[in-house]
Amino acid sequence: MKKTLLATACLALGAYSQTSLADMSVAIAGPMTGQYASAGDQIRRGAEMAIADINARGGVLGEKLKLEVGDDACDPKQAVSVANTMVNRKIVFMHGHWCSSSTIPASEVYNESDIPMATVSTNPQVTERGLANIFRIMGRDDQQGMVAGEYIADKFKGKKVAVVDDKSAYGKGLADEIAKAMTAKGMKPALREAITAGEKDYSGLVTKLKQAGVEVMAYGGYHTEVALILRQAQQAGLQLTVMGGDTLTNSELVTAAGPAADNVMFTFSPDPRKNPEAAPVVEKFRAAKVEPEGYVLYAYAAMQLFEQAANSAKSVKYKDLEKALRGGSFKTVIGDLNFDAKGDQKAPGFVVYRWKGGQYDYAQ
Amino acid sequence: MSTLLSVRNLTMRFGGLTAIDDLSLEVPAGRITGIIGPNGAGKTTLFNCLTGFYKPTVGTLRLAHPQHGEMRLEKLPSHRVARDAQVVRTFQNIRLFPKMTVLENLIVAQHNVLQRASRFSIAGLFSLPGYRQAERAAVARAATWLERLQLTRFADHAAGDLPYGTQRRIEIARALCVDPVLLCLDEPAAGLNPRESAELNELLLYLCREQGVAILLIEHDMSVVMNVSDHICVINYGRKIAEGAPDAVKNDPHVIKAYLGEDEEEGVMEEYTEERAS
Amino acid sequence: MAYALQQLINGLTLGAMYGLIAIGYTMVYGIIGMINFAHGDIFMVSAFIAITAFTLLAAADVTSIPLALTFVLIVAIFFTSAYGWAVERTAYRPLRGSTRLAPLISAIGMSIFLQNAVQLTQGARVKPIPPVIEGGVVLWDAPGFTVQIGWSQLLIIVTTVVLMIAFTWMITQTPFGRQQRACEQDRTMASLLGVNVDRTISFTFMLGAALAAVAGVMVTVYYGVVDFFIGFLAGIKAFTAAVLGGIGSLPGAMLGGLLIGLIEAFWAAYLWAEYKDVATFGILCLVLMLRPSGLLGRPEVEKV
Amino acid sequence: MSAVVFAHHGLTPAERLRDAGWIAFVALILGVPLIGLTTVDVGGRLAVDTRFGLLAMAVIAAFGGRLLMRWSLDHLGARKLARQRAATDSGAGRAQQVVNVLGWLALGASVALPLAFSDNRYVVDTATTVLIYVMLGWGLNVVVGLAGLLDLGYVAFYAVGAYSYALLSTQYGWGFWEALPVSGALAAAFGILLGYPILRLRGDYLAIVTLGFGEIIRVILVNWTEFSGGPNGISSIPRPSFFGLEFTRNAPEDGHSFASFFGLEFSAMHRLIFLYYLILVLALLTHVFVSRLRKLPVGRAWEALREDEIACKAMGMNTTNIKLSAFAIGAMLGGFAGVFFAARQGFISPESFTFSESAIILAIVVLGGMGSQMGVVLAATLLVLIPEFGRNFAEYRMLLFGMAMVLIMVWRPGGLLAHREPTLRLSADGKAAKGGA
Repeated sequence: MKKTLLATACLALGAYSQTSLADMSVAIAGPMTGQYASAGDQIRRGAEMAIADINARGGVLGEKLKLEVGDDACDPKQAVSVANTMVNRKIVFMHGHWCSSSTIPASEVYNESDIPMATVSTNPQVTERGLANIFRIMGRDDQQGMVAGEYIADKFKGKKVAVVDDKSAYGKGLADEIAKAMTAKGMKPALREAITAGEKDYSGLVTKLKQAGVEVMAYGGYHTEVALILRQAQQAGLQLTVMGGDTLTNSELVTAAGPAADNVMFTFSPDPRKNPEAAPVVEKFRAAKVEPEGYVLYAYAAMQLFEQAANSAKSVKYKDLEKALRGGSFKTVIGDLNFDAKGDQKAPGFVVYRWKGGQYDYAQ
Repeated sequence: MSTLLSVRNLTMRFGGLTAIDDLSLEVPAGRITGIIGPNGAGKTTLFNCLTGFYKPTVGTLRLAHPQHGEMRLEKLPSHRVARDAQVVRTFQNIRLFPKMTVLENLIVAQHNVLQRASRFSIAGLFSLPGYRQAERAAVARAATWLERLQLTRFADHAAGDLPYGTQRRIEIARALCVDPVLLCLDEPAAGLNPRESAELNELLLYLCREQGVAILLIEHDMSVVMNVSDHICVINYGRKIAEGAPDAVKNDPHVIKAYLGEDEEEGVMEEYTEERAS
Repeated sequence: MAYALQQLINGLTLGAMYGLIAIGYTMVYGIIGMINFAHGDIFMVSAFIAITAFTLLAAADVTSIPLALTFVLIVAIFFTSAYGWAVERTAYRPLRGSTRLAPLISAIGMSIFLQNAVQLTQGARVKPIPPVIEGGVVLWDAPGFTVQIGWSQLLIIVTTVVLMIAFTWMITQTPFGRQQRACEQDRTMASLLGVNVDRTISFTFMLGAALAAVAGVMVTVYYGVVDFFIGFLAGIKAFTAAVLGGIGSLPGAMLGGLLIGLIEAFWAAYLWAEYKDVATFGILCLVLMLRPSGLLGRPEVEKV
Repeated sequence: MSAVVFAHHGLTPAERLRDAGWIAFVALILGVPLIGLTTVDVGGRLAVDTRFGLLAMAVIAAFGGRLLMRWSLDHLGARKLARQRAATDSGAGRAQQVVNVLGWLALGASVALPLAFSDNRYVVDTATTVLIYVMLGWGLNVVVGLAGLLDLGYVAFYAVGAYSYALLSTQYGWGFWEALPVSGALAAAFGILLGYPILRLRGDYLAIVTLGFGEIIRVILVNWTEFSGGPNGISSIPRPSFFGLEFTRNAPEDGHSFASFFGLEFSAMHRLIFLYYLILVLALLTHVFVSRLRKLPVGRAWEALREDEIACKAMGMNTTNIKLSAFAIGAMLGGFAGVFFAARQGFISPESFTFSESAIILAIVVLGGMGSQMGVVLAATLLVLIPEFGRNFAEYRMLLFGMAMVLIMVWRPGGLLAHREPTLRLSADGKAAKGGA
């Protein structure tokens, strides 16, 4: 029984992975299940819309695009497995992964297999390893940490600021950078703390902040915990302003934190929704009952990036595509994209936002 | 007739309960000593003290080991009692390794010898001649006992699947494979039919007379105890109430009273049933 | 001092929550001797039910808090018990009498299943509701720091203590409790004496699930935010609490929960917050080394 | 299970319908809160949405499914009964023969696999993952399956192996083969470290402490940034080379790469296939090692310990040493698997060493049939392939995985291959085997 099982397994795997595809395949990968599934959801919605639009325009180089979706659940091991699946499906372009810890090992597979990728992972290590196939359409943690840290040092002079992170690669990296930037501007964090993501009770942290007289909390991590901390701070009678990173764009924060969300500030690339060129796309998403927040428009932009690069190179061969991506300048819904030698955006520009009444806008 | 084991002033208390109360007792070498007494008299507790499972509250257990000289059993952990002092026991509620075969059960009993021969498993891993020889010897020894106890045809059966009486015999065979100086049998005849009991008698006499193994025997089946014991010790409430040759003990008024005269200690009875159930 | 008092209150609340889930663990463990790894996820399901119920009430303009709480509790307990029953029936009952590990693996599978079922049917997004009970009492207005206890914190602690007393009473004094203990000690004997073992076990699972439901409602009231992942950590912590207190003992589960809550709160307050899980498990190991059956567990006498 | 099946043998159609109706009713109750009702985010507040159509479909599906299941169970049950009657007690020996033959066939298949799929990254890589789990399963099998010590923190040793290779290679430039034994020894040391304080604990108490140990190791890895890179993990871990030949696109100036040495065109598959064979060899060595150990005194002592600890003591066995040796050997094998994992991934971070990983490895051992080496292979293959196949079902895949775990366990509570082969037989040793099996 085992042999047959093994044999069928191999055959099925082989057959399944060698399906000849009439269309040209592009892929997205991210956490479609697991704790961070809502981010994966945003990516999928953005990419699906983009593919539909591109195909409505007649596809790329005369071929229709087909979207492959890979679920890594933010687990590095699964990420490699997804990468291998995608290689087998002969994808020509990858948008992903989302977690830096998934992007790093998976990118090596894509690199070996000559597949260019556009990622929103913000960990500096993503582009620091000298892989030629990676293009980052988002800023880096060190850049956004610097913006946030300097903003804090400028605007909250004299107030006590705590720097907190959630022990994730992303959160810790960001928090470290914020602390560094603050210290460079002569403002020492009053507290440096870490919490465990996934817990519900942060009253201990809140009490600690209250005791230390902290008014501003710089936070590296995801929105779920920020919402809980804010709620619990309010219950404890602590007025807290939070400064965080790009993950706080998630509107779940507002629903979860309630009115306290108005005290949340974060850094993010200039809002693509404010980009006049993005207006039609934004409208389209809203018509489809999808708020184009967070990573939705990034996924859309990644697909535009591929479309334009392929069209300008008149080829989807790796060498041509890579050259086109590195050399060109692309107009996307998130603004103009062009890349430096490492594959980072040349002008990532981070802006500080503030939530207000369920919408975010540039902070004063 | 030299003394093999001498128990002096043994007392074992569990919280408020005194299971054994100042018990002294001599076990001669090469003889069968029977221990009888009503349920809950402290017989099994005595075994547990002897074999290191319980640490006695007070008292000494001196073993005059034929090779190693005097050993103090109460100071040894249970595995050393079996390994170094070679005092080996069986259990009232049979404790075999049920999923292993009968042969494996008997080989496991020779663990220490084989483990030494396998030299931290290295000689064993590479199947070096020294180890192979030790293994062959162990199997041969097991085969001998299997043959003697008429178990050969069950050798490759899982021990737990066999009938009760057979399991009793396997447990004795397994204990014999440890090469005991003193063999402590806890109700070996319980659950045996008359024919099996008779066979057991024969076996015990063989072990004692031919092999020179001293036997300490807890038994309720009087046909066994009275027929094979050289010497009987009667305990009740953890105390020795009589001692002597089988015939003398049989007629001792204290013993008769202990067995027939008092039936008000329900608490003791309960403890016994619990023990059986576990 | 004021700071310590506030942390004490935090720790007690958290501990009460762990204790509440741990009681469910301990009851199930007591009767069939298995670690019900899906218990944390039952708790998660109940939190989702509570969210839906609260939202329904808000839509129906119910403003009376006691009324709303009672309604939500009843609804959550009803449906969650059904889940408890179904889980036992499908994943554990067929495995009764097999090795100790088979139900454990089945439970882990069940836990994965429930988590993903909720994610699929209710979505991966976090579910928030507006604060149900707001405000609290100021206990001490020390200079520079006010110590206060929220009404919801108070509610949690009181509920937990009341439930623990009620359940202890039920187990020790009622006919059901006697049947339950009979099954716990010797299932064959109990069935020979006319105890319907299957029904008793099912009922125990439903009770455990009902406790998890109460915990789920409390979490929803206190934190206001629920997602499909909350069962995992809560389950592990509650399991730890149950073992620390001596698995099988209801007051032990409570004590274990409170201890873990307090250890976490004070360790994070005065030492390194990031190592608080190390502290929790470290103390668990220490306790078990000294008392291998937990704090209030009956010491296992080595029956020979 | 079978008793349940037979008890319902003579169900009348009406009874069947009533039974299915009952199931449908349960499905309705369970379905109302999760399927029938859901909350959706409407402009920053939740609102309840109803999906009663979906609920009705689920209830109907439950009703139909139950009818179908009963029907097929009755048929299967009847056939099973017939087969049981036909089977005699010679079945056990034959089963073992079949397993042996299948084992050899599986070996043949796994040796041939990369040749058949030499350009298929996915198959080779997935097969490599299967083998890693096989190896982990064999390691844990020593602790849980043979010695009967429930270990829920096995991933800790996997992590120790992975991190020690990662650190030795990135910090001190050690090669794979030098680091392998050192990392294994380190993991074994950790095994003893864990085993020592908890010797007295039994059953579930042991389980929670091992679980805690696994968490402690993970939390330390996350927080001790200077040592382990914290949440960022360790990247750019060197890959093992083929006798000094690297699998790089361009040959180094003073030598050869694998491709240039053999005059092949560079292909990323070379390394993948090499890694596959490497883990295959490691796994086979593990298999030989564990199977031999099982037939040695120490292996039999482990099994005896699992069966009855008190009897072990009464036989003069030092249970402390036996337990520690099981922990140490199990941990060492986990450490080896970890070293290979780090070398294959090139990147490790604490996320790879969570409790769910321990749970999966334990599930492999139990699903396979405690103590059965071939069972581990079968279970590891299943547990890796089910989610992989599930990739087609996207968000349903973990749901199916959980369901499969429950169903397999209920179907075969003793594991897929529950048969235990004796470590030695009387007849095999040339002794008189009168009667025999």
